[in-house]
Amino acid sequence: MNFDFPDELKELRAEAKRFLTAKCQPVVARKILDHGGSFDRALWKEMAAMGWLGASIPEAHGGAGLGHLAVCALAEEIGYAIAPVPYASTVYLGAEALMLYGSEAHKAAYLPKIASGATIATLALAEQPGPVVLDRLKARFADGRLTGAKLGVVDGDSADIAIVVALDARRGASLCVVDLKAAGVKRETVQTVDPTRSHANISFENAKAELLDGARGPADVRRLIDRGAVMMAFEQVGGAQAALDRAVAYAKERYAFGRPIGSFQAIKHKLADVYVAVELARSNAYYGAWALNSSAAELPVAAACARVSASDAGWLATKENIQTHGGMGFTWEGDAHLYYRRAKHLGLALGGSSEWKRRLMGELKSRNTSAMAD
Amino acid sequence: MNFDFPDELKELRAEAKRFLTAKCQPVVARKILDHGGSFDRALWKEMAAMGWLGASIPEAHGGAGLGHLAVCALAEEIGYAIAPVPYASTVYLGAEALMLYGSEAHKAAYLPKIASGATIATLALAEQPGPVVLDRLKARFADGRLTGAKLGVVDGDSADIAIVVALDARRGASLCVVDLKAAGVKRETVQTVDPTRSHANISFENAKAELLDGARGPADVRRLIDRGAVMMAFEQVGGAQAALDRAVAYAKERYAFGRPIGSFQAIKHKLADVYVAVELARSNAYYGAWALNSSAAELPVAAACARVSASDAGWLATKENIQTHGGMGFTWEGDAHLYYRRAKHLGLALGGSSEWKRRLMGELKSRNTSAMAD
Amino acid sequence: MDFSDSPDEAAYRAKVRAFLDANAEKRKPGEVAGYRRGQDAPGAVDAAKAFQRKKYEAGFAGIPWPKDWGGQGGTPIQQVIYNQEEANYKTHSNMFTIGLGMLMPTICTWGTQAQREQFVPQALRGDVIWCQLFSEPAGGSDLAALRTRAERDGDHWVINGQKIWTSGAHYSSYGCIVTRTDPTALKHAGLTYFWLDMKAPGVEVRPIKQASGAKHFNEVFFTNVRVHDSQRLGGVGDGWKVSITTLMNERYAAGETPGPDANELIELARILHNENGPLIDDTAVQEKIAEFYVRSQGLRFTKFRTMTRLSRGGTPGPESSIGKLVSASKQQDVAAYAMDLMGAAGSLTGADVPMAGAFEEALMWSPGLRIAGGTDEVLRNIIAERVLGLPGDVRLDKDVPFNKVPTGPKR
Amino acid sequence: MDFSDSPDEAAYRAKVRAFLDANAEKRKPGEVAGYRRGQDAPGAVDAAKAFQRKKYEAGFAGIPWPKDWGGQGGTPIQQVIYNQEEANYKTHSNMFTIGLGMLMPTICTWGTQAQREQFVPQALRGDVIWCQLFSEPAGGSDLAALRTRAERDGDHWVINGQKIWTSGAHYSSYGCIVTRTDPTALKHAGLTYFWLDMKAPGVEVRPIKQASGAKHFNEVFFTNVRVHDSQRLGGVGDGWKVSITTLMNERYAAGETPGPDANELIELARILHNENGPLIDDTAVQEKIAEFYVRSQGLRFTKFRTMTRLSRGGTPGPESSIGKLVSASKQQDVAAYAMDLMGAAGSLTGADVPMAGAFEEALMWSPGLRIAGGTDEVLRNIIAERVLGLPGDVRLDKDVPFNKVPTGPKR
Repeated sequence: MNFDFPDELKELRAEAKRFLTAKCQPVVARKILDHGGSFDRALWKEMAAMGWLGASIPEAHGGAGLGHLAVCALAEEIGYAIAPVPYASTVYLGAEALMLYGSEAHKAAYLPKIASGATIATLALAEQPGPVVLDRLKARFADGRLTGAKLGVVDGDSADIAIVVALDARRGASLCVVDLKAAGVKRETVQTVDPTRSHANISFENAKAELLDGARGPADVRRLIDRGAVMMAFEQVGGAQAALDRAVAYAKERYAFGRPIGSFQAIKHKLADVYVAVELARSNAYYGAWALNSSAAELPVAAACARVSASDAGWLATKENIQTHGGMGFTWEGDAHLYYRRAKHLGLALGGSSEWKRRLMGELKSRNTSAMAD
Repeated sequence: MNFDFPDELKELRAEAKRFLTAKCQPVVARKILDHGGSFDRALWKEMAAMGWLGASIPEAHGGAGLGHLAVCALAEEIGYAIAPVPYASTVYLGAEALMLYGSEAHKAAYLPKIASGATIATLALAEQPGPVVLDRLKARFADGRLTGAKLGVVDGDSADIAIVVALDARRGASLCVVDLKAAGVKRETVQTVDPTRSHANISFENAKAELLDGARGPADVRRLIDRGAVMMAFEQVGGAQAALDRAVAYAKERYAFGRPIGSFQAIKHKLADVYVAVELARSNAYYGAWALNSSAAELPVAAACARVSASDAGWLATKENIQTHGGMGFTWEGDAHLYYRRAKHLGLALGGSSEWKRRLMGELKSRNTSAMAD
Repeated sequence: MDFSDSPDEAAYRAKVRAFLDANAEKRKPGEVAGYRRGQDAPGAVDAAKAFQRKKYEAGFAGIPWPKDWGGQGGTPIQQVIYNQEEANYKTHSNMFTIGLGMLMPTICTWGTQAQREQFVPQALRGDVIWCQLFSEPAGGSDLAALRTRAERDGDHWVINGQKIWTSGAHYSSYGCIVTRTDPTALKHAGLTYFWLDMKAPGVEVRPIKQASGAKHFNEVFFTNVRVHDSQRLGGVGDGWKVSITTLMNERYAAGETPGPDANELIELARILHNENGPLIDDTAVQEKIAEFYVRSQGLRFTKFRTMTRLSRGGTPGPESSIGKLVSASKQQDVAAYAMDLMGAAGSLTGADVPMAGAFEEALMWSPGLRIAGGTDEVLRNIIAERVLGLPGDVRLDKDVPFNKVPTGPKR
Repeated sequence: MDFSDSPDEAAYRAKVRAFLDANAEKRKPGEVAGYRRGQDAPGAVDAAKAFQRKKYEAGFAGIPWPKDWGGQGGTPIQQVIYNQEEANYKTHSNMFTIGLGMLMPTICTWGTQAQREQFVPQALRGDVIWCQLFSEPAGGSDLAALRTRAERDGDHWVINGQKIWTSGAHYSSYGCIVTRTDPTALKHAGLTYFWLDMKAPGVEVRPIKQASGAKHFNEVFFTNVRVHDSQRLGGVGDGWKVSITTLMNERYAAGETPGPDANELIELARILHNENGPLIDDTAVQEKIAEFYVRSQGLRFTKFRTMTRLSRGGTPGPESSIGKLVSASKQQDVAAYAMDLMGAAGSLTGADVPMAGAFEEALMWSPGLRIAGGTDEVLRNIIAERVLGLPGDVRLDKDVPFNKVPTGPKR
């Protein structure tokens, strides 16, 4: 039994924490909130320089070749720091899609630039509010051209390329890569509950696009989403942990009725429940990381558990952090709402909990009894 | 606005409380638990003598003619006292079915005996575990004969007559009345989580039965169940209130760490939440009572809200009453489990909360928007 | 048991509707009322004042107050009927809630005849708006821990300190303030209550931007603000007692905050689809909405029970805390669930998203509902202690002079 | 990061399986393990003792204990592997949990060499069973509030009082007891710890019938029970410190209680039908089961993380409270939900109902899980204070002599 990160990745995580504690206090996210600007370019450059953007990209393609567990370790700290950077879009989804399904030419063209920070990538999936039904998407890919419209694409305004989920006549739901500066692509920045992460609606009108040939239908699209969800779960857990830590710190120093508010069971039991939720989420994320890293058949189940657990923990931790802070938690100047906004954004970005619970049960109900009795 | 019981029914309820406080402490239910005997016959006789069994039965049929609101008022107190008597089966369901759908002859034959306590009635509905699907019942009524088997009929071992839900070739789900001492009827006492209320499996083999002619299909059967559910909701609310009252009393007198345990927020906030659940359930029950009493078209919605709310409150209040009592709450000698058992029994007797929530939404989704904007 | 108005109540309601139809804009069907929606729009304060004047002239201001307070001598149930009806129109009467609902009753109870005559009529007419200066940064749920000092200087008092969460301070003419006049006395004993002119020298109002981005509240700073001793309400050291009068009246004043609920979820679930059709046909969605619906109905009928008590001359007790406690969290949960159903596109905000963005707005205001006017935790304490009679918590701040109560590293 | 055993661990696991296959009955697939199921059957105690002897002889007793305690000098992870495997068999090793898991470590820590040699080997061999006499009617969560007196009489102590919730007292040969030797000392200071013979004159064991109907616990009454001063463990007045040794070891000993879970709900939902088919295809049911499943998986992998720490030589900390806190309520909720799905027939009990009545059984034992071995409330306190470092509650019982601590009307 060795259900933990290897020591070198623990060291990487500790380094990341040191770096982000120094360079990415909540004031960095607040800058985007108050002044716009899509993301923090200085931070992004430093992340590139440290090899974070290419953590999962093989050295042959300009990456650091640290593997997916390294991305998970970094994601947790990025989540803790609510860093306003397109890391999830670029690394968990963009680079991942190219590595999984891109041709050698695609890999050679894009991965080094992603690793160096020159290219920001994202995934464009949803077309309307509601659960995404892959085989009913309206975006169409044919003959190297893409037509369709995508809603609320994360980092859509700053990304250079998008991996777009579109229907191909032969394969059904497929992935294609599109240069977002190409003709026929229009984007419009849109507002969301988390203004520290930019979003855009993007329309494609006969835009040039290339199929990621390795993805042969909806199951492969799902696999990409599952893998991305595991990495994102670590970011969510990190954010939940940060909210918990801030609530605990405040509860220790804020006094009411002559005692720290953290000595009242109403507060301490609430925070104990948050701690439990965060730990369960972290454990589920670890399982996801194992499935991701070992390409295990359990990935769909592991990803769904990780995502549902992380989304729930993120929501609980960030809303009760506001509540613990009382009035101050509800001011613009206080940071509590930054965590709340981010948690909700991440909890929706790859689909809501209700979608994922259904998917989980779809997997489980097809298992036979004996396989489950573990 | 007069959303309350009329004064004379408040007086009736106060009288009922006085009577049951004197005559029906939990020790009465415990007698059945420890020694069996189906129900407390002495108590039942006194209830008959006070006119409770015929509260909703018109005077013309030997009842007290007090109406359904009176039954609701009494039900709350019977629930509070966890009285081990077949009141729900006989009054909310048996008498109700006969009054709603029976012929004059049926009414004349059964209602006076029900009112006097001579006849115990019940409803036989479920045939297997799971939600009851009326048009898939296997019990068949034809030519004055009934064949089928019913599972876990409440008071099935002590009842004299049963209103049996069975399929009739022409009407579909229908109601027929059966003398349980008749040939072809077999009953077997079965155990449930609430041994203070007796249950039986009953099989009918070509047993003599009479159709309640007024019930012309599943909608009418549903109407009976809805009406019964409202009255039962009051019994559930009464039980929940009793559990809350006991938890509060214990929390005031039990000391730990030099203080009453009720001074700890872990306990006081838990009990505040129970109070809120009980009050919401009571309010929903009131709405149900209004719909029941005025035969309003809102009955299905009102009954579902009342039942879901009361089942949830009963479960919450009784399980947290055990928790508040700590170790003592978990002994056979302590009374806390009696409330817990009863609450679960009542919460299942007319179907679980999940069934009722679906039914509620079935009603709501067919409403149009404007009707809902109240 | 019935819902219908009595003949008198029905007649009153008809009168109210006629007045509102003539003087206010009705909300369209399906349009969701939001928390103070539109209150920040230019001209909203003037419009609110003008409407209050019309209410006054039509006899709908101070409905249940005695006539010698300048009220209508009506019944509490008439006030409830009026409020129910006005809730269907786009008005901003909540700007007057604190003044009329909480402060004028305090002035009528503790002030002089002259003060009553000076302030009440102009408040009823909508000429002036009042604000309540109670909360402080170091206070929060522990209201009596306030530190704003008032020091005697001849016939005057000199006020220094800071208040926070003052609703409407930026458009208020007057305010009522509780101050600490003796820090060496016990916490609740060293307080004194005044009214003051918000335009007096030394009063500085700074808006607080809420997490939602709106600015309904303020910080108010006091630097050597002089108030005459005649502005004192109640005796020196009686400030807590006077505040209680104000806060008791909060229960009458506090309404439920409007916002999206189960019905709006049903509408949303009709619009959204999964592979099997509209989400309203999905049983998982149905079950969740049913749970919200049952809770909302429970609240609705609990309010009817309270109204019935009012209509019989009773008063609303601490059990009215149920409404705020349940509905605040419910709004937050409804908002979160709606966004969950909208999935990846659910975080979008603005008028173009389903239900004109009402759910996303509610996500951001609802955390405040759980805090303002008594946190969830304070409300549970109130229910446990005042309704269930459970014992209070151990108090470390009761038997020592205020300036000896532990305050921790953060003040 | 992987789940697999290291080669050493795999070899050990194989050895364990071979032993268990040869000496115990494996649970059938789909058969639900229940809380102490079958422990009351005739002959169960003798069978448990015989099996413990086999474990001892095969080298599976006291696995991680040092050899000079009579243990195997193995690793904590070996113990975990053994426990994991044994959980798939029908054994009653939990009868030895208290003696071997908690009391022998206490004796080894605080007792003499002679005591260690006298008791430990016979306990490991399964010759005797031990019980722990801590809880009292007036104690509950406030363990140190115990009142059972021990008064000195020459070389002896005379014990009078009552203990409660003593697991297995009826089949135990010996027990460890904490007593109050000085009621005028501070609450935690006036306690002294002894071992005693459960057959000594004046010891009376009365079974407690639990709400579920089972009788796993006892009240134990002490009437002038004489113990020799040599039976004392630790100094006079050191009883609390010694008890802490016992309780710290509870964390190692406490496992999760087996019972029906998400997988059993899935099986149930395959059997039950509504008008559209099996409930497993109903999305409302799916969503609910998914929530339980996610929670169970979270617990499972949290345990794996703890095991990993153990396997690297760490110790389980107070964070292991998560397991019991979450799983106790989960069992209660799973049971209630399963019965809800079964509907009107859901209250039936016994072997004929779906899943052989496991859900209905769990409904009745699960409330006890939330109480025994630390209530939900105590566990949340432990997490808040010892893991999160939040401050303790205000204590009224710390600085006064025990006999002056308020006890209320009920003792």
